[in-house]
Amino acid sequence: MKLAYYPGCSLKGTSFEYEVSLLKILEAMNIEIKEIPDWNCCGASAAHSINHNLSVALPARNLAIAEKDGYESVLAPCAACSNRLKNAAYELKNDDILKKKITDSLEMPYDSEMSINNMLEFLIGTVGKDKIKSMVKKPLSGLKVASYYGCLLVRPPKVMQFDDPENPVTMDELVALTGAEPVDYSFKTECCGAINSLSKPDVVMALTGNVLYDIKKHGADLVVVACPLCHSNLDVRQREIERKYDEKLGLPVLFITELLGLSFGIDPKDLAIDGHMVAADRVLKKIEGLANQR
Amino acid sequence: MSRIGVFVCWCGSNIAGTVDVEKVREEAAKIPGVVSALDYKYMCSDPGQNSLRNIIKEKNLTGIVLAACSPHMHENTFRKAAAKEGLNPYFVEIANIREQVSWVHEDKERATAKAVDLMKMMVEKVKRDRPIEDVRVPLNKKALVIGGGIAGIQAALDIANGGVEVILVEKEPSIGGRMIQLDETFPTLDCSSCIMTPKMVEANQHPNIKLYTYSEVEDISGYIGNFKVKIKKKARSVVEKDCTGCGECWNACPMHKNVKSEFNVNLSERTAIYVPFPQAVPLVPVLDRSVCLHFKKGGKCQKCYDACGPKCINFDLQDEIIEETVGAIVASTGYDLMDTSMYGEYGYGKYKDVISGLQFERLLSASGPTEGVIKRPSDGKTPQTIVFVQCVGSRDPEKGVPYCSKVCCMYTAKHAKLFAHKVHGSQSYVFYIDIRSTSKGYEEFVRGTMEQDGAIYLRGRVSKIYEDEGKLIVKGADTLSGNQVEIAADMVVLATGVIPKKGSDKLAQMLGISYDKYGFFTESHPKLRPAESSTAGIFLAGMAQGPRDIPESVVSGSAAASKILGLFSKNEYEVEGTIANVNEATCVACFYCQRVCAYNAISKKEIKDRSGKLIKVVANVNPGLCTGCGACVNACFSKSIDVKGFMDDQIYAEIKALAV
Amino acid sequence: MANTKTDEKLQKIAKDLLESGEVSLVIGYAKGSNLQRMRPVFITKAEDAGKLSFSPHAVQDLAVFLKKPEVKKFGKIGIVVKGCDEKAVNALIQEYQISRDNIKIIGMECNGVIRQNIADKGETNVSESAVYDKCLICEEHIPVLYDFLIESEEPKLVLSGNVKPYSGIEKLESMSAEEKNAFWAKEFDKCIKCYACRQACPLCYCSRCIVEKNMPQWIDTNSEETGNAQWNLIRAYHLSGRCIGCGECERACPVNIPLMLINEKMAKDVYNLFGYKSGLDINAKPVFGVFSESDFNDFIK
Amino acid sequence: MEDKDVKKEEHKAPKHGGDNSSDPRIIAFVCNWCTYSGADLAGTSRMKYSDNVRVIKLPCTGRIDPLFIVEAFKKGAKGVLVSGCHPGDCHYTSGNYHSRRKYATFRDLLGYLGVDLDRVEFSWVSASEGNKWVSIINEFTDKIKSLPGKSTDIFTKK
Repeated sequence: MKLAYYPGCSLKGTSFEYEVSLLKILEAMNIEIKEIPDWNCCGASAAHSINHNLSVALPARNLAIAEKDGYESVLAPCAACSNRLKNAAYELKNDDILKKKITDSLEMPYDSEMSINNMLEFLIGTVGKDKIKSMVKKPLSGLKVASYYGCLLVRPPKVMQFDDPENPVTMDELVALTGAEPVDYSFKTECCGAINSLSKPDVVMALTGNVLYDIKKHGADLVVVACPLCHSNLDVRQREIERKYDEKLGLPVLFITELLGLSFGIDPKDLAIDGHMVAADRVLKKIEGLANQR
Repeated sequence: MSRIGVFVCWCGSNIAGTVDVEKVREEAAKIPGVVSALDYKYMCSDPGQNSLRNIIKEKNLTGIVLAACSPHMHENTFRKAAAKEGLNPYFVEIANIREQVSWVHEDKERATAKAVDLMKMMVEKVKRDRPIEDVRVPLNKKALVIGGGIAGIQAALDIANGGVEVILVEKEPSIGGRMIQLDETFPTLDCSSCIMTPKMVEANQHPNIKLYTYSEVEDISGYIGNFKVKIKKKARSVVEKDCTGCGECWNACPMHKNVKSEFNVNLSERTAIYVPFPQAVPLVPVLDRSVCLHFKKGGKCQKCYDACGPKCINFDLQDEIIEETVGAIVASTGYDLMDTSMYGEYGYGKYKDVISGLQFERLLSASGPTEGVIKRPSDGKTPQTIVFVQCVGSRDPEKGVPYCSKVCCMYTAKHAKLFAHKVHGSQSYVFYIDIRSTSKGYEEFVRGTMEQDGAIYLRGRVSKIYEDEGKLIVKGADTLSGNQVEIAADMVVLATGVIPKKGSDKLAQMLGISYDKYGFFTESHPKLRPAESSTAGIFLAGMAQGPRDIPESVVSGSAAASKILGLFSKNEYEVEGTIANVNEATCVACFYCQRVCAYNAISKKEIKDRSGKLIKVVANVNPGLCTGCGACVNACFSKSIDVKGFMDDQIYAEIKALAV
Repeated sequence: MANTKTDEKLQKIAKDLLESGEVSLVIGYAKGSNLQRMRPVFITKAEDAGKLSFSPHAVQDLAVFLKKPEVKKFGKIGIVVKGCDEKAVNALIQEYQISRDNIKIIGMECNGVIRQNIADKGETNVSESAVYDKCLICEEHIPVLYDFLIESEEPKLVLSGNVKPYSGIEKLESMSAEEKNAFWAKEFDKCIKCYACRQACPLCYCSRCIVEKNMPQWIDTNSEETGNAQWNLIRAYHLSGRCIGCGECERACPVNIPLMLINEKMAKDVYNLFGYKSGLDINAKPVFGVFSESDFNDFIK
Repeated sequence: MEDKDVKKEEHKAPKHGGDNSSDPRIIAFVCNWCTYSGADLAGTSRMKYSDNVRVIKLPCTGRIDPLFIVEAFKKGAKGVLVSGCHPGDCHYTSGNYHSRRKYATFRDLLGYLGVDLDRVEFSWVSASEGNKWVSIINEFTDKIKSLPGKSTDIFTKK
């Protein structure tokens, strides 16, 4: 399996837990990935609202490097990164004039149809359910887990070509593999407010609050995500939201890789679970308790 | 040797003003084989036709050329005139020197030269004309109607009342189709079963109608006048002629849970032996073997048999194949509703109280699962607030279909109205894109729903429906006020788009009729031949053609019927003789002709010697289906197929006549 | 040179087929009197299977025999085919000329066949410069369909890319109408209307060719310039979208008209227009038996 | 030299059906239902157009064999037009679709063998497009007249 790995900025910074846990479970599963050398920012959030060519050129450069190195598919764990990479690939495929412009400016050819995988696609498609299931050493049965998808993984559906955009289930399926119980709720794909986090925190708190309270209402013990931006809104803003709406949430927000890691029996510390704002101690205890019951 | 007569028409000054008609005549007389050349002021007039007929007789002509107006004008006139003198009407060719010469050119010398050319072409063509006899196809005066909804029933009744035998085939255990599932019908609010049931009974009792319910058309071959039909009568496990419809059997059936009623769109349960609804026609139950304990658990349970008075239940009945020969067919297979599960944001299937329009019809119906009391499927409570969402799937090229389903605006208005009538103090909201209410009384009806019955119409789409504390929260846009709205509803009714009945594409392939990309059968001509399919002898009716309401379905049923009665008013069906013809000696059976034929007119024919040994396979043209378009000729490498009236050697002769 | 292992395998298959009665005829290659030429052989008895052989000199497309009535009467037939020839078998099945049930395909992995003129000079090794152009563009070294496959013991064909197959096509495409006209006028002028191109073609199976139809006279039968051009055009037209590129017509032409330049050009254009390649799938509908509403329309006003 | 020829033509009454480019013979193969009717409409509307064209009527473009084009050239036509119903309008539902495939291929072949593709024209003209018929004929005639005097197709005797 020749798979290029595009970490993107978040995984090297604010969401280091995502990368740490990803590498950990890959190591456990004996799967090798290779970081794209000299990768650059995908341009997420900002580029496409300012300069269209730039928004294609930035991801295209990463794809071109991967292509040059002989890769046919790329793993981009960050939902925003995978979204931008997919968008660029889509535009290059469907617009020959743009492709010429971009490859000229990059001074690199890009011809192939690189297959770009977000984290969920990678786990379900490339790794496969059977493999994951076989890795589960510590089933999380009894744990109720809400999967939060956000917008970037599934939208726009024509470009993402991933799951049902209105009712995605891939992450729930992964949750079920760990033995935990997926919790159905109403705001799986509702926007968390994304980058308004810094400019309009009120908007973010309202939107993220909607999501979190709905999850709480449906009785989940924790939330899993596959997007650094979602994670930071749900995790970092949680305290503030609790204060603003005067109602306790206490919902740890984990990356899907962390949840898998836990079920694989990996030490939570190795998965960097202690790196989150909302402490997962209670959940971890519950997991231990469940394991001891058995 | 050819004896050709050439007649040059002046058309008053229409031709003679620009073309030197005498010169054309003179040139015609010089052509070998032309024995008579004449010019006359108006060839189409009685004296003109008479002189034409006289010369045919006098000179014993073998072919005539008229240098005159377009063949689309008077070809038939002159063919008839020639036929009266015993000349094969296809030995008449027209050189169009009016529309193609005198009316479009000004230089007389050049126009005349062109007229001479066109005349010469036709002389060369007519020399190579072979006699063509129109093909007469005998007609089996019996019709098959596929689909027993309102359109099919109407067609069957009209045909039967015209004195012609009809076979009506229905897939379901009862006829009635979609209409019998409806409650009251817009815009007059007469109850569907009240107006439908008598028609169903009439169809069942009509001496000219043979009814096959719980049956499907398995195979169709042949052509207009002579279709061979195989009908599979599925094993009903009940002997129809003995059954009294008393109901003892289904009352005795232990399987009264778990099996969802198709008729009530999953809102209630039925037994394994069942009639789909109390007014079913015929009132004979069907035993659903896929759920019956007798079949699933080794024949022990026979409670229905024990309960049956006339002992007409027979577990050993088998599927039966019935073969019929009919002369014409009506395809009226109706429609299905789109699967709305692709609208994940609306939660259909996830939230019990998000239902389809057809389900709401059943809730409204006095014979429905709630006996006409509107109750929520989740908890049986009567809803106080209902949100109706129109265009779910329709007019949505991204996720659904781009076309308008035509009936949803009206039935939604009806639903909101009936809801207001049945639940006092209730409130309904309708999300719509446009309101399409274009038939008689429709606009007034919708207005009434808004103004008298207080339904609030919101122009915009719904983005999401989710459950919150027992309420369905409907988020949508009101584009007229420019606001986002959220409505907490007790129930949501989705006006789902209509699509062709599942399997109608397969039926179309079996029938050899064309269908559009959605699967709706296409008309022979969308405006001028709306009742005919692309294949002779097969007619269309009802929603199988495209979205339409009840009156339109009835009209289309009657239209198909009148076409069939018209067809059957003669003993033979006449087809123009200009059809394809195979040279069996040189055909190598590559069947490219068959591939390009749009009419299924080409089949394989085995040529055998006297002992029955296969010598070769060749293409064979079915004269009842061939339209003479000539696509097959073009496809044939060895030129072993040709179309009469436009033979290759004729075209070559025309080209040669133009040689410079 | 013929490889004994390959030949043994081939002979065994043919012997078994004939012995079991699965086929009553095997068409294959046998060594010719001249070692650099293989000739077709028709085996009807299992004991004769030993005559069968295969080598890079097995140039002829044996599928051509499948259209012959004297071969057809055998009913079930086994045939030895290279990848290119096998496509002809597929096309014949697609066009109902033979039934898949009646044919056993003995597929030979082939790394190229040596041009006859070079072979006659003693060349026995497959190389870029020795093989036919069709071998250089071959994508079916292993036949796409077979009942038996005999893998090649020969070394793989190594392509440097220096030899450009069918380079004449691009050259012609870049010419003006007059230049093209002059080129082909000169070529067709040589034509003697012997119809060897037709006889050698596995897909020219009409029992009466259009050239033999005289009402109307589609093609001038005398060998003069307009009739020659007409014949060559109609032959190419009838094979457009059907030709599988075996090159037998060109090989058969006694006056060396470069017919493959026409055939390959048409195959290329049909592929560009309709995405269809002939002879790759027995279940595919031939390109001129179907249409798409969105077919190329730009040339029509 | 060219100039002289043209002048001579002007003095003389045009020789009809002449085989040089000043009075080229154009043969149009048209379908009965759309283009033939469209040409009729041009006539009933008394539109004027070039008189070089001769129309041969066939039931459908599906019946218009590409080989007719060759025969027309062989018999001295300087331009050949094939015209029928617009896609989707075929009276026989699909004749024009099948032919379009063949024409696209055949046209390539003609061009490759050295026929000046300016001499072959394809069009869709509906029964209501009398004006389109007129402009197609006029433009095509003008185009043929503008081509070099000598024909360059391989189907004419030199």
